[in-house]
This record gives sequence, structure tokens and C-alpha cells, in this order.
Amino acid sequence: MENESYVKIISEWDIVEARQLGRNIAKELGFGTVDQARITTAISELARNIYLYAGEGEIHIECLHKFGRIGLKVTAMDQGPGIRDIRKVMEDGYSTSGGLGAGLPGVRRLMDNFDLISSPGKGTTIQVEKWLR
Amino acid sequence: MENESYVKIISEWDIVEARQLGRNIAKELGFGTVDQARITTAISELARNIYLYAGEGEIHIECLHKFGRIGLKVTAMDQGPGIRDIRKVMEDGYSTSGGLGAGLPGVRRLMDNFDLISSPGKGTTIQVEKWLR
Amino acid sequence: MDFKAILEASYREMLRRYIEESSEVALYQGQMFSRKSIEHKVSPEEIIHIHCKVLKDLFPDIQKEVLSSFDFLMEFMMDYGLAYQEHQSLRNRQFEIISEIETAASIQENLLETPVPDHDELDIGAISVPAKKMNGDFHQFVHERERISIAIADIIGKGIPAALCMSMIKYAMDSLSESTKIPKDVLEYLNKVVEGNVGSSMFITMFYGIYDSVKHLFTYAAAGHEQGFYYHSLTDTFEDLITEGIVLGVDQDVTYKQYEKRVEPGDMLVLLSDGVTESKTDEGFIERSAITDLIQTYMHLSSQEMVENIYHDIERMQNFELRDDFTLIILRRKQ
Amino acid sequence: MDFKAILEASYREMLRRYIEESSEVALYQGQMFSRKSIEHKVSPEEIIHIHCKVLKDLFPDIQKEVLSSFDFLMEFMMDYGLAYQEHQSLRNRQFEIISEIETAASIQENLLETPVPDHDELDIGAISVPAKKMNGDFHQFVHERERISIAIADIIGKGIPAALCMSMIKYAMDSLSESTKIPKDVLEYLNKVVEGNVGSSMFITMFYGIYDSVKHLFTYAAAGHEQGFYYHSLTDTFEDLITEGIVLGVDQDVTYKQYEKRVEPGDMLVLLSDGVTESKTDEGFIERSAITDLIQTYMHLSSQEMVENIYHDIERMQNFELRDDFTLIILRRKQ
Ligand SMILES: [Mn+2]
Ligand SMILES: [Mn+2]
Ligand SMILES: [Mn+2]
Ligand SMILES: [Mn+2]
Repeated sequence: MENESYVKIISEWDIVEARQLGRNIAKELGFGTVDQARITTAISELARNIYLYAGEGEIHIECLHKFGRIGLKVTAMDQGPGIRDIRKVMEDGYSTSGGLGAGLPGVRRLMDNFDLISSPGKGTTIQVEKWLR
Repeated sequence: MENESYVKIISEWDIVEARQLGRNIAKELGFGTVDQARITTAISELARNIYLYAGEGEIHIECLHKFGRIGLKVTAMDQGPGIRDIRKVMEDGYSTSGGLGAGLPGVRRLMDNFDLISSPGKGTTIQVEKWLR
Repeated sequence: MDFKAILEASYREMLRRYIEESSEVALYQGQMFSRKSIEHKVSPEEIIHIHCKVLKDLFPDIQKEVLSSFDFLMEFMMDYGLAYQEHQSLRNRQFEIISEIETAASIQENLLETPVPDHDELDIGAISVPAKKMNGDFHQFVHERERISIAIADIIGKGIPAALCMSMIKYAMDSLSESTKIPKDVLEYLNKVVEGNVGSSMFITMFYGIYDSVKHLFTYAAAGHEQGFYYHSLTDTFEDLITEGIVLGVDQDVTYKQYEKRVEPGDMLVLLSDGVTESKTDEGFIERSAITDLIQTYMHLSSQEMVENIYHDIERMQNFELRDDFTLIILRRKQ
Repeated sequence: MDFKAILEASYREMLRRYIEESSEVALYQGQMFSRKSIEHKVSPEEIIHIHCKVLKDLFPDIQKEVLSSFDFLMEFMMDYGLAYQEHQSLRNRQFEIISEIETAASIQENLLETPVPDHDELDIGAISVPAKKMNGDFHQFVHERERISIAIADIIGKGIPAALCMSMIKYAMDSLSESTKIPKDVLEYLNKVVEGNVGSSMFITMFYGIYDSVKHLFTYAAAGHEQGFYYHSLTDTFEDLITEGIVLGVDQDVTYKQYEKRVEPGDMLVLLSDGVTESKTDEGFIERSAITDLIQTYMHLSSQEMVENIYHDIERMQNFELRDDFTLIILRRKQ
């Protein structure tokens, strides 16, 4: 297993590929079925956001080994329009109201760490991590 | 099958008996598994309320035949302390916050019709109905 | 042992028992236990996972395909799980907001407290009840020597925005210099304040009157406010307190007309907000005559008892749901 | 065909495909479809029921016990289903309240709008962001001839109650007569207003300063407010703007000390609310030195760009959750 793998998100099929990649790596690292599904759902959401709002971008998946702990890190990046009001999209009930799915608060809940950098017009990078318990 | 059956609620075992009675009648009337479970949950909640707040009371279950439709009616009655603020107990999020379960708003959701009469110091009567679709 | 381990062990035991006996007891226990897992924030996809695991233990020869079907079910439940976690967080926030509104409402109540003037020759009663937590109606009594001024205002709109706007009006009223205290001047001044400060989205109706308790002369003016009543003791009849004038906040340069009324012994001034007259019952809006009927009914009581009884009657007519803030003031010249 | 029939048919097809191929595509489709069923308010116990029914169809020889296990699972999910329905209803109510608060917030924003003064020799930047929807921080610039007055205040508390209180302060500031506009007098006057009007529950911290743009002299006083910074261009060092004085609203008869500072070219005044310095990150509260470090980082930019960049950095450090209202003003004398 390489230390970092990535999927280019251009079509909806790539979302599935990113999910598959994430699930495989999560499994190899020893995550249980529920956590595998959570990691996959988070990746799915991030990839779908790229597909829907930025048109294209990339999902990178890395294995983490820090302080004797094992984890998985997902980075979603795009050069899309960026997020104008970050606090708004991080608000509960904002994205789910239209059946838009988990949204970024959902991604944050599914994972252990969450970080977001976005500049309007330049793009968005989201990094999330999950640690093996 | 008689047209009306009832269970006296005195101990926690009677809650189970009321549930069983309700489930049986619902089944006989032709309700599907999901609706059987809903009716049973509603009865369970009403019986439990009697057991917890009034000490004792009764659960009556009737078959309804009206306008060519078939239904089931549950009446929960007690001579307990009554409900002081009806608008409060019918409020969402009020009873569920402490893990108290569905509460009366839940019972209302599980069934088709809901009616409540309560006088402080005299007791409470709740009637709910569910119709076969 | 942490809750998830307890959950798994209990689930196994309850499910085993249910499959053996098909008993209602096991189902009841299941339901009781599910509340505990809700309390412990166990999400539904975890329940599916535990169910699958327990099945595998209980039925070692279960079809592989049936087990794998649970992966699909779990995936399907994932978004339900998230919706459910969002629920927890929304509910907590909701409780926060409600307690905040309650604090604000009690600050407002403090701010607007206005004792009813006590006067040998006058009997005054007042009641003001918000439809929601915060009051968008305003009333104020000021008693200076022989003059008693009475203001009653209604912000168009209810709730928090109205309350915010009203605390400004209150402040503006307090900073009125004594010389300006002539009804039409007061309204013209407040009109400028509202126009300048509140923005185009807010309008306020207002009635302002001054009772001279030596001459028993009531001087008043109004800005688009619900008309009050005047009760003539001599003829036992009611008359509308007709006033002209546009609501505050529409136009900087409005002028208001001023009116006068000589008040005889036993006569009454009835001032109100539209929440009183526009009360909606099952039979539709109540008529203004219903209010005067109620006043007739309770006329033998003190003014304060009158306004309270009328409020309670109207509250009940509306099934205990106020659709608008309700303010009613009665001033009677004693016999 | 109604949604439940579509759901059942699609579920069967997706599950069959998943069991055959074990493919990620089927799982993805499942997740997408589950959103639709959430939208259509299908509760989780119904999903369990459908799953069971489909299994029975797909595997006619499935163990009877396995099928009956689903009755138990369904019972267990019942309360989850109710919690989930409650979620829908709470969310709707919440949106109602939130829209009310948003209206109030936009009124407030209108009310508090204060354009940053434009001056040949000064470069001023200001940002004020509420932690919740409504701002409990206040700032105001008034530019009259050579004098630019800067007020910055913080209501102890946040949200609606603070906002209510603040609209009064704003009104009191507006009614200051020009003669009173000496920092210590302003604070002493406002102290009386707060004491008299707001009640014992509310306290306000405030900084008030006047910049004389001819003499380049900054005169200021403060009431318990978070200390600002003074940047000396010559030595490239920061100094705390130390002030003495109790918060507004505690004691009627407080007097305030007044201070002066001669501002040299390139020097900066940094005024803030405690929401800036008491930002809490994962590593604990940020140090005041973190603020001056950020100022150093962005010093090559305009004052407005500086305050905006500093805000965005601190917002991110806090995971986009502000714990308090955030107000930051920088005034720099141009080189
Ligand atoms: Mn109103
Ligand atoms: Mn009204
Ligand atoms: Mn504050
Ligand atoms: Mn603060």
C-alpha cells in the first residue's frame, strides 16, 4: 500500500471510485465496518461537493502514523468558486433542509478532525482525519 | 373477538400485557407489521405514562367500523394528578430531552387521531385512533 | 464496561430470547433499551451493525449473502444517523435560544414597567400581554403635578424585531424635554426619531394624550392607532375617539391634529391596541361592540378589575392563543 | 406509483445488485436513495421492514428465525424513528425563530451602521462580527471637523438580550449634545443612562476616544473595557493602552480618568473587544501577543485589510465558531 493515493473527481463515477479507495484503505488499516462506512460516507460527501459546486478537483487519501497511533487523512481540494460564508455552511440544518445530505457538519461528525481553507474565486481545501481506536 | 377489551395498569407487567393485547387486535384487524409495531409503541407509551405518573389506570382497546372503514381505538384513563400545562407536554423536545421516550407528541405521530382531556386532581383520559389504509 | 459493550451484550441476550419465545416482554425490553441507546447517542447504523454481528453469532450457518445485505442496510441508514445527530444539536441550540428570548423578555418587562398613577379623582386600570414572549405593544404613564400623560403604541409586527424597536421608542420618550409634552409635538418628534433610526421596514402606531386633572380636560393626538372609546356617563353611551394622522415612520414632515375632550364625572376613556379588537375567535374577528358590551358588563368594578376581566374573557374566546399583543387601558373620572 | 412503492422496488433492485456484485456503486446508489427517503419522511423502522421483506423474496430458504429477528430490530428502531420525526418538526420551528432573529439582526445592523471615516492623514479599518446572529458589541465613528470620535462597547452577555440593551446605548449616544463630547464626560453620562434604564442585570464595558487630526492627539477614557494596543513606529514596539475605570451600570456616581497620547506618523491605535483576545482555540485562549504578532504579519496592508485578515485567521483558529462577538479597529497615522 502506498502512503498516499488520489482520485481526480471529474464525473459522478469518480465519486464511487473515491469511496472505493477510501473504504479499501480504511479496511487495510484495520478500521471496523461501521467506521469504514463512516469514512466512506465522508469521502462521498466531499467528492460530491467537488462534483456539484467546483466541477472538478481531487480527493487524496493518506495513512497517518503519529505518536504510535494509526489514522487516515482525506484531503479534498478544488479550484472552484470557494465558500463565501464558511460559518453558514458549517451550520446545522442548513444543507440538510433541502435533502442535500449530510453537508459539511455531517462530515465533521463522521470524522475526528476537520479543517477547511477557502478563498472566494480560488478554491477550497478540506482536510479530515479519523483515528483508529 | 370481542368489540372492546381492556387491561388494568397496576404494575410494569401490565404494560406488556396491554402491548400484547393491542398487537393481537391490530393483527386480527389486518394492520401490517409496521403499523402493528406503531400501535403497540403508542399503547406502551400511554400505559407507561399511567404507571409512572398516575400509579394506576386502564387501557381500553376497541375495534372501529365507521363509514365502511376499519380502525382501532385506544383509550387510556386514570384518576391521577392530571396534566397542569397541556401546551407544555404536547411540545416537541420537552419529554424526549431526558430520554423519557416518545412522549405524547410521539403518540400523536404514531396514530391518526389524538384527543386529550385532563383536569388537575381528577385525572386524564387520552383517546387515540388508527385507521386501516 | 462502556455502554457500547453493554449494548452489544444486552442486545444479544434480548434478541436470543425474542427468537426463542417470540414474547412481547422481549420486545418491550428492547424498546426500553433502545431509549438508553438514544440517550447514549448510539446512532442507528451502529444498531444495524450490532444486529448483524449478533445474528452471525446466533446462527453460525446463516447465508453469507444475508450477512452482506447488512452492509447495504447500514449504508442506507448512514444519513438517517446523521439526521438524528443533527437533531440532538438542533434541540440543544433551540433550548439556548428560548432561554435567551426569555431573558430578553424579562429585561423588556423591567424596562417597560410603568406604575398606574394613583389619583383621588381618577380610577385607572391597565393591562398589556404579549402574544409571544416579547411585547410589541408599549404603554406608559407619566404623572407630573396636575398632568397625567398616557402613551400607547403598537409596533407593526411582533416578536423580537418589534421588541428591539420598542426599546428605542421608550428611550426616545424618556428623553422628551418637558416643554415638548404637547400631544401633537410628541408625535411629530417621535415620527422623526422613527424615520431616522428604525429604517423603512418598521412602522409604529401611537396614541398620546394628556389628562389635566384640574380642568378635567383630555388633550390627545394619534398616529394611525386603533381608535379608543369615550363613555358618556350621562347618556350611558359609547362614542369612538376618532383621530386623524398617519403612522409614525412613513414621512419626516407629517403634522398631527390635536383634539380635546372635557371629561365629566363618571365618564371613561378607553384606550387600546388592535390586538384587543382584532381578536379572532372560532366565529371570526370579534366586533368593536363586543368590547363595549364587555365594558358594560364589568362597569360596576374598578378600572383595573375591568381590564383584567375583559382580558380573561377574550383570552378564553380565543382558545388561550393570542394572535397579537393585547393592551387595554381604562381611565374613569370618579363620580 | 407512490414513493413507498418506488422505494421498495428500488431497494430490492439495489440490494440484489449489491449482493451479486458487492460493488461500491450499489452502496453509493443506496446512499443517494436514502436521502430521497429522508426527504419523503420515510422512518427508519420502515426501512427495516422493507429490508426484511426483500430478503425474504431474494432468499426463499432464509431461516425463519433470521426473519423474525427483524421484528425485534424494528421495535428497537421505533424510538429512533420518533426522534427523527421530532427532528423534522423542531427544525421547522427553529427556522421560524431564526427568521425572526434574522429580521431583528438586520434592523440592528442598519441601526448600527457606521461608515469608517475617510481622512487624508489617517488610515482606519474596522470589523465587527457577532458570535450569534445579533451583535452585543457596538462601535461608532463620528467625524466632525478635525475631531474623529471612536466608541467601542461590549454588553456583558450575548445574543438577543445584549442586542436589546445595545440599541438603547446607540440611542443615548446619538442624543449626546456636542458639548458633552469629552471622553470622560461621555462615559459618565452613559453610566447614568445604563444605571437608570437597563436594570441591575446588564453591564457594559466601553472605550471612548477622540482623535484630533490637527494636533494628532488622541484623548481617551475607558469603563472596564479590554485594553487596546499602541504601536510605536519608531521603535517597532507595542504598548498596552492602559486605562482605569469601572464598567458602566454599577454605580451612579463614578468618575472616569482621561488619558492622552500624541500620535506620530506610522503609529497605530488598536482598539478591540474581549472577543478578540479571548478567542479560544484547541490549545486554549490565544495570548494578547498572538494579536500583536498578527498585526506585525499584516502591517504592510491597509488598516481595513489588516482587521479583515486578522479576523479570518482567528476565525479559522477557532474552527469557525466564534465564542464571543468580535470587534477590532485599527487607526494608523499615515507616514
Ligand atoms: Mn404589534
Ligand atoms: Mn397589534
Ligand atoms: Mn458581549
Ligand atoms: Mn465580549
